Amino acid sequence: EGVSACLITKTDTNPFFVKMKEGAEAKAAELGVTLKSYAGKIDGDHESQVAAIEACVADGAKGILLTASDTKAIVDAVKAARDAGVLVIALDTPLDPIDAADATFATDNFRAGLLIGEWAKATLGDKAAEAKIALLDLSIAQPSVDVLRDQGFLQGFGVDLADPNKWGDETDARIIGNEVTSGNEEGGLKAMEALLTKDPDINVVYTINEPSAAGAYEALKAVGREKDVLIVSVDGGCPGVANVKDGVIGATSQQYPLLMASLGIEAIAKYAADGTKPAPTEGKDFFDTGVALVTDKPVAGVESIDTAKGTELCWG
Amino acid sequence: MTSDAKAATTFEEGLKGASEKVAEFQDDKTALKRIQHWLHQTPSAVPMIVLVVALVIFGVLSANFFKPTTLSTILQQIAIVGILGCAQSIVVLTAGIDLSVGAIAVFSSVLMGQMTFRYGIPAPLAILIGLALGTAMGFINGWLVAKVKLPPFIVTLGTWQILLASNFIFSANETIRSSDIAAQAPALQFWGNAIQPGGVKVLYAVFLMIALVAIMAYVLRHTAWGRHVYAVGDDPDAAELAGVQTKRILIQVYALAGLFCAIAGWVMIGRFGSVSPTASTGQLGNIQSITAVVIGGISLFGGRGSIVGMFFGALIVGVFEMGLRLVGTDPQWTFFLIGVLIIFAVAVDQWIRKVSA
Amino acid sequence: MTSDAKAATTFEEGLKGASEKVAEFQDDKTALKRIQHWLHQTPSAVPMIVLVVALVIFGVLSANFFKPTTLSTILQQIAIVGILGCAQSIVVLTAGIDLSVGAIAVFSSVLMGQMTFRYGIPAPLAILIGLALGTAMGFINGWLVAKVKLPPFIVTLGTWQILLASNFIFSANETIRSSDIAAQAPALQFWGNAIQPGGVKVLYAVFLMIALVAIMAYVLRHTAWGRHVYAVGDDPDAAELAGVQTKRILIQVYALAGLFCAIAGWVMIGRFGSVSPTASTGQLGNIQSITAVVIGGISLFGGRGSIVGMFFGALIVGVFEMGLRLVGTDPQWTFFLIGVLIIFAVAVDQWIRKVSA
Amino acid sequence: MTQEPLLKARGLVKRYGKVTALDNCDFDLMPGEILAVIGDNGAGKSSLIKALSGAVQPDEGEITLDGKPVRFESPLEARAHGIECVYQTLAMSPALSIADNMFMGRELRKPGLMGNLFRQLDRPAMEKFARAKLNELGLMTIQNINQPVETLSGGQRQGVAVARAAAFGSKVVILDEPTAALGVKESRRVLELIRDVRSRGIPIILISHNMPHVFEVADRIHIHRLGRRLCVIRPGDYSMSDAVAFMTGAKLPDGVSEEA
Amino acid sequence: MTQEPLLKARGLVKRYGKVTALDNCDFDLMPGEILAVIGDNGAGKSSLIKALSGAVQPDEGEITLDGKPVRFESPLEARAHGIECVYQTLAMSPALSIADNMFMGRELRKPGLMGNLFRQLDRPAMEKFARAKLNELGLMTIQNINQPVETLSGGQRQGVAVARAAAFGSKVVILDEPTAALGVKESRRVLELIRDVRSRGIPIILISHNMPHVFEVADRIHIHRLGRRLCVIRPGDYSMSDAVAFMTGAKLPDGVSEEA
Ligand SMILES: Nc1ncnc2c1ncn2[C@@H]1O[C@H](COP(=O)(O)OP(=O)(O)OP(=O)(O)O)[C@@H](O)[C@H]1O
Ligand SMILES: Nc1ncnc2c1ncn2[C@@H]1O[C@H](COP(=O)(O)OP(=O)(O)OP(=O)(O)O)[C@@H](O)[C@H]1O
Ligand SMILES: [Mg+2]
Ligand SMILES: [Mg+2]
Repeated sequence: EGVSACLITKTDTNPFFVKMKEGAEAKAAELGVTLKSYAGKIDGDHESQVAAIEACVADGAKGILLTASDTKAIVDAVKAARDAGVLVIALDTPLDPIDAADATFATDNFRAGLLIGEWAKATLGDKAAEAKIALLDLSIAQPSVDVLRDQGFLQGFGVDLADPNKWGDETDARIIGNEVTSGNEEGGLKAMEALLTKDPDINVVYTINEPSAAGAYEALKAVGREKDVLIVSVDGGCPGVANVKDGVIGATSQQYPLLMASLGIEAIAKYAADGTKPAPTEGKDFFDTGVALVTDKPVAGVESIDTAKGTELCWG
Repeated sequence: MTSDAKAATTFEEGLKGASEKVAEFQDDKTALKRIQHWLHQTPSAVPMIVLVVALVIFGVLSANFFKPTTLSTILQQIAIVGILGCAQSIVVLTAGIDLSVGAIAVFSSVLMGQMTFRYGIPAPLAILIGLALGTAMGFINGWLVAKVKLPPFIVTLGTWQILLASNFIFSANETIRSSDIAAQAPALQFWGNAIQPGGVKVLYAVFLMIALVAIMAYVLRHTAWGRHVYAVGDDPDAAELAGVQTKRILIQVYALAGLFCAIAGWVMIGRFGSVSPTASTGQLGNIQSITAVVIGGISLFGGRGSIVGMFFGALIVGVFEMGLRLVGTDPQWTFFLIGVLIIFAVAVDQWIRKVSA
Repeated sequence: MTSDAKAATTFEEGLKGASEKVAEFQDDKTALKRIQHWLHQTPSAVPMIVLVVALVIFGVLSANFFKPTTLSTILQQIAIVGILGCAQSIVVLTAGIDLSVGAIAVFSSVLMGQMTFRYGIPAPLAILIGLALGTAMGFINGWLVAKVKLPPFIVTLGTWQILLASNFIFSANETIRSSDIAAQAPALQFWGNAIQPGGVKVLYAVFLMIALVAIMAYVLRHTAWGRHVYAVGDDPDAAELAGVQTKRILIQVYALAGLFCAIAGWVMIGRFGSVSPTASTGQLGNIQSITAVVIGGISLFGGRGSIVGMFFGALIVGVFEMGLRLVGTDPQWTFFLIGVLIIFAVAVDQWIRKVSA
Repeated sequence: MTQEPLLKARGLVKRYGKVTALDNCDFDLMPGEILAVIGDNGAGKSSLIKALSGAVQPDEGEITLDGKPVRFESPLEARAHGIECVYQTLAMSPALSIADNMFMGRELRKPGLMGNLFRQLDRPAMEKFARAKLNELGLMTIQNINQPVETLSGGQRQGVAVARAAAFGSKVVILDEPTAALGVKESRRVLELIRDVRSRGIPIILISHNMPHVFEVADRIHIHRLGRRLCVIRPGDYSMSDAVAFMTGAKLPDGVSEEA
Repeated sequence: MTQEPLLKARGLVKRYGKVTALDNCDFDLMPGEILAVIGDNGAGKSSLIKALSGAVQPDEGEITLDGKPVRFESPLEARAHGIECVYQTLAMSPALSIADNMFMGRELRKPGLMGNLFRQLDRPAMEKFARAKLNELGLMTIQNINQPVETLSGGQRQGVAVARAAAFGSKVVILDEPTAALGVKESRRVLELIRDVRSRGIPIILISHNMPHVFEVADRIHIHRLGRRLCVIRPGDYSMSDAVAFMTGAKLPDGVSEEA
C-alpha cells in the first residue's frame, strides 16, 4: 500500500507556493509517495486550509505539509489531524505555538526582513537618518508573513516597531506610508504611485515580495526615479534574482521553498516507514532551511551572496 | 333616463342560461409527465437530484468517499455556509442581495471574543452582545435599503468594506487562541461540541444549521410574515398597494439576516476553535452563500424559490469540493470544476423547469 | 341588426364639439426648479456634482492634491477600471451583471503575453488573438445568458472561476518581466506610452478610456442598437414583442463586453509593464467596475442610466482613494472610508433625484 | 342633501414633476351610494382615488372620513379604516397563489396554539373563502385556487382583484375600471356584485369608461375634467350624451364656467 | 366565399402545463375585412392571436399566409411579413420615450454619411411622425413626445400602442382589446382608425368585450369558446344577444353541437 501525503499552501497563485508544490511533487515521485495539493483561495484564507486538513484526514493521508495562513487559528485543526495519527509538518511559517506541529521546516521571515533592513541602512550610511521610506505590504488583513517581514525590515533599518504584531502603527517620521499590494505587480505599481504622490522624494522602498517590487519599479521608472531609489524585497525567486542582477531590486532575502518541500516529503516517507519524526536544527525549535541576502552590492557587516550564486539557488 | 341605459345593454339578455361549466383539461397520465409535473411543483427537488448524482459519481471515483466520517466532515464544512445561506436566502427572496454576510459573521465572532478577553465580560453575555450587534449591522443594511431606498447591492457592498475594515481595526489583527478560549470561555466554543454515535463525530453546528433551515422553511411557507417576504420580492409596488408594510418587512429581513450571520460567527468560533479576524469567510462568505442560494434554485429577481433548495445547494458545493479533494484534483482544477458545476447545475434546473412547464 | 348596435352607442353623440384643448401645466420658473429639472433630465450630472464636491474638499485638505501630476496619476489609476466599466455598463443596462470582467482582462493579457513569448507569435498578431479570445469568452457568457436563459449573475460567477483557474493553469503562474517585453515585444506595452505636455505625463491608456466612453455614449444614445440595449434591459418581454431581437442583442452585448475586457487586458500590460496572471484585477475587477457603474447612477435593474455617469463614478472612486491617501489615513481606514463613500455617493444621488422628481 | 358626506375631500393637489394630475380637486361620497367617476383618459381619476386610498400622498388639500380629518400614509392605513381599493394595476403578486393574494396583509391564522404561538396560517379556511368569493363572481374557469396569479388570463386576474375588494371592504369600496378587461358575462357579475355591496350599506366609488354601465348602476356621477371635479350629476337628470359632452368639454353643465 | 383567406390557421393547439389554451382551433381572415374575435375571459383569444403573430409557438397545427405555410419564431418575423399586433400587455419599454417605443425595431436613420456610416438615428423625423400619428388618434393630452412611456396614464399608453400598430401594419393589423382602458372619446377614435386602416385595404383582427363596438365595425365575428372556434357569424344575421348567448354557452348556433 502506497504512502499518501498532502501539501497545503496559503494560495496556489503565488509563484513561491507554486515552486514549493513542484519541489514536493518531484520528491514525491522519486520516493513513490502519492501527493495531493490544496490551497487557500485568497491570501489569508484560513477556512479552506481547515477544510483541506479535514479532507486529508478523511482520505487517510500519512502526513501533511502545511504553510499556515493563520498560525494561531489553525492549531485546533492540526491537533485533530495529529490525534488521528497524521504527521503534520509546518513549512515556511511556524505555527503559534511552534510545537503545535510535529516539526517545522521554515525560514525565519522576521530574519529575512531584518537582513534587507540592515542592508538598506548600511547602504545609505549617514543618509539613513533622513531616509524616506515607502512600505509596500501584502493586505489589510495583515497575515503573519506580512507583519514579520515588514517589522523585520524596520527593525533592521533601526525604526522603533511600536507593536511588533502589527504594521502601520510606527510613528517614525521617516516612514512616508504603508500601502497594500496583494503581492503582485499591479498592486505594487498602484501603491507606489500613491505614495509617490504623497511624497515624490521617497528613496527607500520595502516590498513584501518580488512581484510587488517589480510593480514599484515601474512606477518609479515612470517618474524617472528608478536609479536613485533603493528597492528591497523578500523571496529569492529566479525572476526576482534576475531583477536584482538588472538593478531593479537592490537586495532580496532568498528563501528555499523547494528545500522545505523536499525535506518535508522525505520526513513523511520516513515516518510512514518506521515512525520516526524529524528533529529540529540544533539550538532552535525548528529546522531552519535558511535565508540568504542576495545582492551585487555587498556591504560590510551584513553577510550576503551575489546574484550568480543566487541564480544557482533560486527556485523558479 | 335609465331606460336609455337599459336599451344600451339589452344584448345582455343573451346571458340567460349561460353555461356554468368549468373548462376541463385532460390530464396526461404518463409516468414521465407525472415526474415533470412533480418536479415543477417541488422546485427544491431539482438540486436534490443533482446532489444524488454527484454523490454517486464521487462514490464510484473515490473509495474513501462513502465513509461516515467523510460525510460528517462534509456536513461540518458546510455548516457555516449553510447558516449564512439562510441569511442570504431571505434577503434574495426580497429581490435583494447581501454582500456583507461574511463580514458580519467574522466581525461578530471577533466582537464576542474581544468582549470576553479584552473587556472581561462573561462569555454568555458577550455572545448576546455579539448577536445583538450583528443584528444591528443587518438592521443598518435594512434601514438603508428600505428607508433611504438605496439598491441592496450598493448598500451591502459599502457595509461589507466598512465592517471588514472595522473588524481589522477593532481586533488589531489579533487572533485569540483556541486553548485560551477552551480554558476561559468554553461557551464561545459551544457549537464545536459533537455527538459521536458509533465513533462518527457530528458537530452541534450541523444540527443548528439543519434546525435553522427547517425553522425558516416553516416560517416562509406557513406564516403571514413569510408570505409577505415573498410578496415584497415578487412585486414591491403591488405588495405595498395590497397592504404589506414593505419597508418594515425589508428592515426585518435584513436585521434577521444580520442575526443569522452573527450566529454563524458564533458557530465559527466553535468550528475553528479560535477567533480570527482574518477568517476568509469575511471575504468569501458572500460569494459562497450566493452560490448556494442560486444553485438551490432561488431566483435572484426575488419571490421565487425555497430555503430547502439553498440547503441542497450548499450540500452540492460541499460534496463537490470534498469529492474533488479526495479524487486529488489540483486546487486550480477544483476551482475550474466548481465554476462548471455552478453553470451546469443551474442549466439542468432551467432545463427541467422548461420541460415540465 | 346594426341598428341595434347604433342604438347602443347613441350616447356618443355627446362627443360632437368635444374640446381639443391640451391640458396645460404651469411651468415653475424659479432658478431652483430649473436646476432640479435639469438634474432630472441629465442623470449623469449627479455624480459629476459629487465629484466636484469631492475635488474641492480634498483640495482644501491636502496641498498636494491639485498638482497636475496628482490629477494625471488619478486618471491613469482609473484607466483600467474605466474600460472595464464600459464593459460592465452595457451589460448592466441589459439588466445583467458581469462578474467575469476582471478575469477576462487578466486572462487576455496572459494570452497575449504567452502567445508572444511561449509560442513566438509576432506581438501584433498575438494582440489580435488575445482580443479575439476575450471576445469569445464574452460571447460564451452571452450565449449562456441568451440561449440557455441562465441568470447573468450565475453564468458570470461560473465563468469568473473557470477563466481565473484557466488563467493560472495556462500561465503556469509565470510572470513575463517588463524588461523582456520592452526588448522583444514593445507593441504589448503600447498603451503605457505617454505624452508629456508641460512635464505632466498622460498615458495613452487614459485617452483610450475617454475615447471608448465617448464612443459608447454615442452608440447607446444615437443608434438603434443602443436603444435596443436599453429596451432589452427595461422589459425584455416587451422588447421581444415589440420586435427587438433580444437574444441577438444580449449575445452582442456580452461579446462586446468581452472585447472591452480584452482591450483592458492589453492596457494592463502597458500600464504595469509586465504580464502577471496574479494581477488583482482578476479578483477585484468586477467589484470595482460595478462600483463605478452604480455610483455613476446606472440602475442594476437595467434600462436606466448613462455610460458617462459610469465614467464619473470611476473618477469619484479614484479621487477618493487618492485623496484619502494624501490626507494620510492608514490603508485599513481608507478601505473603511471607501465603503462609506459608496453608500454616501449613492444616497446623495438618490436624494437629488427625489428632490427633482 | 342634509346628510353629511362619508368621505370628503377638499382642494386636493397632486403634482408629478411638471404635470398637475389633481388641480384643486373636491370630492364627496354619500353613505350608501354608488358614485361613478367618469372623465377622459389622463383626467386624473386614478390619481384622485389613489389619494383617497393612501396610495399617494396629495401635495395639498384635506380628506375627511365620517367627518374626521384623516391622512393615510399607506394603503394599509386606509384599509384599517375600511377603505378597500381595486387599482388599475390590480396590485397582485404574480408568483403567489390566488388565495395568498386575496388575504395579503390580513391572513387568517389557525385557531389555538399553532396559530397563536407558531403563527401558522389557516390555509384550508383561506382557500375555502377565496373559492366562495370567486364563485360569487362566476369566475369558475379558475380550476385551482392555489394557482399562481401569473398563470391567469387578464380578465381572470381582474376578477380576483374585484372579489378581494368586495369581500373585505367595510366602509368604502373603490373600483378603478373593474370591468375594463372583463367579458360580457363577467362584467354583468361585477355590476351585480356592486349592487350587492351597496345593499350591505357600503358605498362604492366606481371609475369606468363604460357609459351604459355607469348610467345603469350609479346613484350620482362625478364628472372629472382636467384634474378637477367639473360637476356632479344624477343619471336621471341628464342623458348619456350630455354626460359625455360634459366630460369631453363639448358642453358646459349649467352654472359651471370652465376656467382652466 | 370564393376568395381565399389571407391568414388561415388549422388545428392549432397550445398547452400551458395542464391548461390547454388552444384546443384544435381553426381561424380564417379574409382580405380587407374587419374580423372581431369575441369570447369569455380565458377562452383563449389572446393565445390565438399570440400564435398568429409569432409571440408563442403553437404545439400543433399550421398557419398559412397568402396561401403559403408560415412559421413565425418571433414577433419580428411576423412583422417582417406585415403582421402588426397590439398585445394586451402593450409591449412598451417603460423608460424609453414615446417616439423610441413607436419605432422600436425599425428606427429611421439620418440620410447620408451620419446615417449610413455612423448609423445615427433621425430623431426629428421620428418625433414628427410619432406626433402626427398620435394626433390622428386625438391623443393630444400628451404634451411631450420624448416623455417616457411610464409617465403616461393607462389609457394614453394604450393609445400609443394602437397608433404604432396602425402606422406600420401593411398586411394584417391585430388588436387585442385596444379600447379596454380608453375613454369614450378615445375609443371612438380607435374605431375610426380601424375603419381607416381597412379602407387602406388592410384586414384587421379585433378582440373586444364591447359588443356594441364589435357589432358596429366588424364584417364577421369569430366566436371563441373553450379554446376553439365555435362559429363565425355576420353581425347582420344575428343580434347581439344571440352572439352573447353563443359565446357564453347559453345557446348553440345552428349546425354546431357542443362536444367539449
Ligand atoms: N407616476 C407618475 N409620474 C408622472 N406622471 C404621472 C404619474 N401618474 C400619473 N401621471 C400623469 O397624471 C395625469 C393623470 O393620470 P391618471 O392616471 O390619474 O389619469 P386617469 O384619469 O386615471 O386616466 P385613465 O382613464 O387613462 O386611467 C396623466 O397626465 C399622467 O400622465
Ligand atoms: N403563460 C401562461 N401560463 C399558464 N397559463 C396560461 C398562460 N397564458 C394563458 N394561460 C391560460 O390559458 C387560458 C387562455 O388564456 P388567454 O389569455 O388566451 O385568454 P383570453 O381569451 O385572452 O382571456 P381574456 O379575455 O381574459 O384576455 C387561460 O385559462 C389562462 O389561464
Ligand atoms: Mg386611471
Ligand atoms: Mg386576452
